[in-house]
Amino acid sequence: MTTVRIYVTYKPSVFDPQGAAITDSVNSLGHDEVKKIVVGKFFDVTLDEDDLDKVKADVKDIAESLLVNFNMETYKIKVLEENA
Amino acid sequence: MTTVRIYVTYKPSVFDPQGAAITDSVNSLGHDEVKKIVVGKFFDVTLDEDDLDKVKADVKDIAESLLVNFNMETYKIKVLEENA
Amino acid sequence: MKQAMTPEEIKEKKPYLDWSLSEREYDYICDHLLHRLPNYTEIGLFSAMWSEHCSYKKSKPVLKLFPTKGKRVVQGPGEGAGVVDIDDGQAVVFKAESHNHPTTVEPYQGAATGVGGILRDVFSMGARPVAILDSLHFGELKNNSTMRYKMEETIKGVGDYGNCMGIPNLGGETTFDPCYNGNILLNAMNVGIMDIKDMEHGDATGVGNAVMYVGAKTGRDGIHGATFASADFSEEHATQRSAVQVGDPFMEKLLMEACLELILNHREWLVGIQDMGAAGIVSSSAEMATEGKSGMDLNLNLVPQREPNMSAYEIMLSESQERMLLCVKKGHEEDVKKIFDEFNLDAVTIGRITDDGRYVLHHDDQVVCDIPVVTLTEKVLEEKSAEKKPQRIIDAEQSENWQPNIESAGQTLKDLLNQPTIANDQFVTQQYDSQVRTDTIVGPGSDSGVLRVRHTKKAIAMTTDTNGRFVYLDPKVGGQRTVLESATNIVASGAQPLAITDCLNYGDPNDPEIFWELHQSCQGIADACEILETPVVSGNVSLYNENNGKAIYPSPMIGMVGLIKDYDHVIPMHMQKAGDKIYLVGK
Amino acid sequence: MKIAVVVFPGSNCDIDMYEAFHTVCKADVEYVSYKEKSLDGFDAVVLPGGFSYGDYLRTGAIARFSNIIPAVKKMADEGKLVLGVCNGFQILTEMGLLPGALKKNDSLQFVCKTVTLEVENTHTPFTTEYEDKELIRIPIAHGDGSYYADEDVLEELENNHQVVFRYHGENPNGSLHDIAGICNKEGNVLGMMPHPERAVEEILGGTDGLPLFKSLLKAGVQA
Ligand SMILES: Nc1ncnc2c1ncn2[C@@H]1O[C@H](COP(=O)(O)OP(=O)(O)O)[C@@H](O)[C@H]1O
Repeated sequence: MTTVRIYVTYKPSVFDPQGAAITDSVNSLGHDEVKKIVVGKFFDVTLDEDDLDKVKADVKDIAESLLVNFNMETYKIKVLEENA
Repeated sequence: MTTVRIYVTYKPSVFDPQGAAITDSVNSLGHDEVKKIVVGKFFDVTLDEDDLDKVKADVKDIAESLLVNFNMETYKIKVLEENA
Repeated sequence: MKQAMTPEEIKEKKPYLDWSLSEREYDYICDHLLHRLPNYTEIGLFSAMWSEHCSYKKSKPVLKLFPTKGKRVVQGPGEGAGVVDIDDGQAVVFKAESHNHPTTVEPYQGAATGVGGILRDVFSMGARPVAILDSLHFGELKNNSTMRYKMEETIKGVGDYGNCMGIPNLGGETTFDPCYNGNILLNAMNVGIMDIKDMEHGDATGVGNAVMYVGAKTGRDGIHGATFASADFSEEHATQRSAVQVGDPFMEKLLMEACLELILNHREWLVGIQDMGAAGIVSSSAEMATEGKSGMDLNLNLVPQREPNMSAYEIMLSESQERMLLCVKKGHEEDVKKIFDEFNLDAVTIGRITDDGRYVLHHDDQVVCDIPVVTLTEKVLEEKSAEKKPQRIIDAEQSENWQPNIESAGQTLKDLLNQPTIANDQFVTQQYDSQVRTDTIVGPGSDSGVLRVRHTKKAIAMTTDTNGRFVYLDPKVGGQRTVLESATNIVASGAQPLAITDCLNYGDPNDPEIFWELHQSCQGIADACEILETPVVSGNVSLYNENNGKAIYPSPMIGMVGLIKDYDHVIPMHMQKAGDKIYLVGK
Repeated sequence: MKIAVVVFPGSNCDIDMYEAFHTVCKADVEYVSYKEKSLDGFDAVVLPGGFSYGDYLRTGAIARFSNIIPAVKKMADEGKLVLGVCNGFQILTEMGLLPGALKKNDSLQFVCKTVTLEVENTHTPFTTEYEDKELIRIPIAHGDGSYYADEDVLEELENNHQVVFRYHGENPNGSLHDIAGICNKEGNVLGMMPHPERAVEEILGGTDGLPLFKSLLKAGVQA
């Protein structure tokens, strides 16, 4: 079993209303030191496969065909040693 | 400037319909090797502060007062060396 | 896994007290009903089924005041929802339900699952849900960011669930008062339409017929939600609470379509159907067996489970959402399963109907429960409640009528319009899809919502009304007035009032003053219903709405439905054109 | 002319679309399940609104792996008419028949109300019955209707007159260029967030959606 974490965020050019709203409310709570908050999703995918090359190929396929919409999003992959 | 990533997930006992639906559709795409997909959110918080202790205290406060719903969610914090 | 307590240990350590079963009730169960000590699973089932939420043991005498019969009533209280004839073989089906405690604790999911639950009550009758209404009562918003957050999440929860299901929201109300600071009220009402010939019942009969479980898998959600709803809600309880119930409207949409497919096109396979609401499997199965005067034998290992190692107690009391229980004619289990397969839903035979009136549960090759089913449902120890007229009302009766001193009527009007309760509630209603299904003639924001009955000239009007402050000041008149307010809302849209549903939201009924308020206000409701010929066809009771010992105002909510024979007669609320005359009628 | 209304798990404006064609326009229309593999015999296909697969993950993201999708693509390629409304528009972008994507509304809230649109292109088979620059009132009801595309894509859309409907006066969701509906280069695939099927009867508040249905049916007769 291997678990891979896929991080998905908006591309930098895309306005993220949620990040903006949260930054506003954090500032209004008095945390002026906060300059920016970026919001993203992650998917921890657990596969019944130990060959890392195969895992990476599988995960890339899953991410690119389903989990990520390249019109507005980008992604990164990380193999989790243990659940972070 | 320091950037801290806050990971938020459902507590394990809480039903996650989204994770279940995504796992189903990944399986039906032919990826039978995928056993489980857990969905989470993350927040990359950038603060104008370099003292790590202060950063951690700030971020803890922000997470607990705003970003995390303790009825259903738990969170972890990680200081990002560089944007992961 | 932790070993469950033995019957002797239960007797000694009294864990049932934490589940809101009293010592008197426990002794009655041992000495008069079972003639032995109940085991851990059994006592868990009793505490859930004997909670106010499931048994109405406190409120039953009050509910008896309501008129429930009428020319048009096809089905009054006692089933999933009330059914009222609207001519041409059609009926309108409706019920309201409260989800106050879950919404107070976890507003988004509490509100969402409140809407989900009331929908199942209606489609399990064989009706297609066509409208949602929501009656929301929050604490004060001023300088209270937590309340603002709770309000936003509650509204989102109502909206997301209904929007995803594709059922328009036609109205409701939103009020703010400090009495709800520690205890939000969420009452959701659902209205459905059906052909009377398709009506289903929640009963289980016929030896050997199958008990089938359909829908979502069972997890450890909301265990003891029913007893939780029946206990005073204080800080202390907040930490004891078990996992939150999470709504899955997509699953419910599939479940609704599958159940309607079964009921409308294959009713000959089906004996009875009931949703799993409060106290999950135990309440639905025990109620169905009781209705059918049958017994039931279930194997809990067959229940679809989301988590490993669940105990019998947890499986039976789980309040996981989007599940239904069916009684299916022997030999048609596979046919039914095929329908649910089409929608990717579980449908599993978990037991059979017997004729000995016993409720028998197997788990891991052991019999974990074997009791007469009526001990759970009909033998509940009734409790007489003490009543006392509150001093504030006695005082008020003796004092002179108060005369407001208005210096500037204009300013008073402005101040009134500034109240969040009176202010425009577009902020709320725009978050709800009010037009999907394209039958909405009048959406939210008017006296009542009006919906066309497709392919006819008929329309139905609907409204919810609550007036906690008025009922607090004079429970009886307040109760009457609430029904009248509903009726005037219905009439103002051009409809004939038909019948009502209600949610009775009160504090702790063990307080004699609160019980008096409950009794008086229900008398008022009953009187008004009698005169207006709008019987009560369904409803729900929510007691123990308290926070740290402080009760909400007595807040009965009335949901009324009316009939318009020709929708060209619908009257809109807004002014039509300049120069029209304005009349004030009444006295 | 025969029209298919595709029903996905979670579709909920399928009935409204069917009734608009069937009861109001007296057209030949049928429901088709997402499980079907063929749309042979149909001249137009409509992907209705709703929450296909609960809109879990992203709106329309899972629906595009349904059996029916290759058949929808085939119809688009053959020049037949493809209309996606609301969730249908989201599916059309996810499957790549239309460029760009639909994000969460800037308000982060679901919004249901009637808005004003300007008809920008009356040369598509869906809009011939409108006047050029006509202002129409059509209901919207969505949580994820904010149209996004990269700068170059937007420029191309504008240059090719692929923006068919634009929000007028008020932009309810943060869509770039106030985009409410776009078509493909050929003009036979239209995606829009507003619901024309909710504006076809006076009793429900207006009929500004009717010309869209009439245009579509007329195009079918001429084809
Ligand atoms: N306040 C009330 N007024 C009228 N009928 C009521 C009231 N409370 C409960 N009932 C009726 O009692 C029956 C049982 O209610 P309940 O146990 O709440 O059903 P469910 O478990 O489906 O919510 C229902 O038919 C309901 O309509």
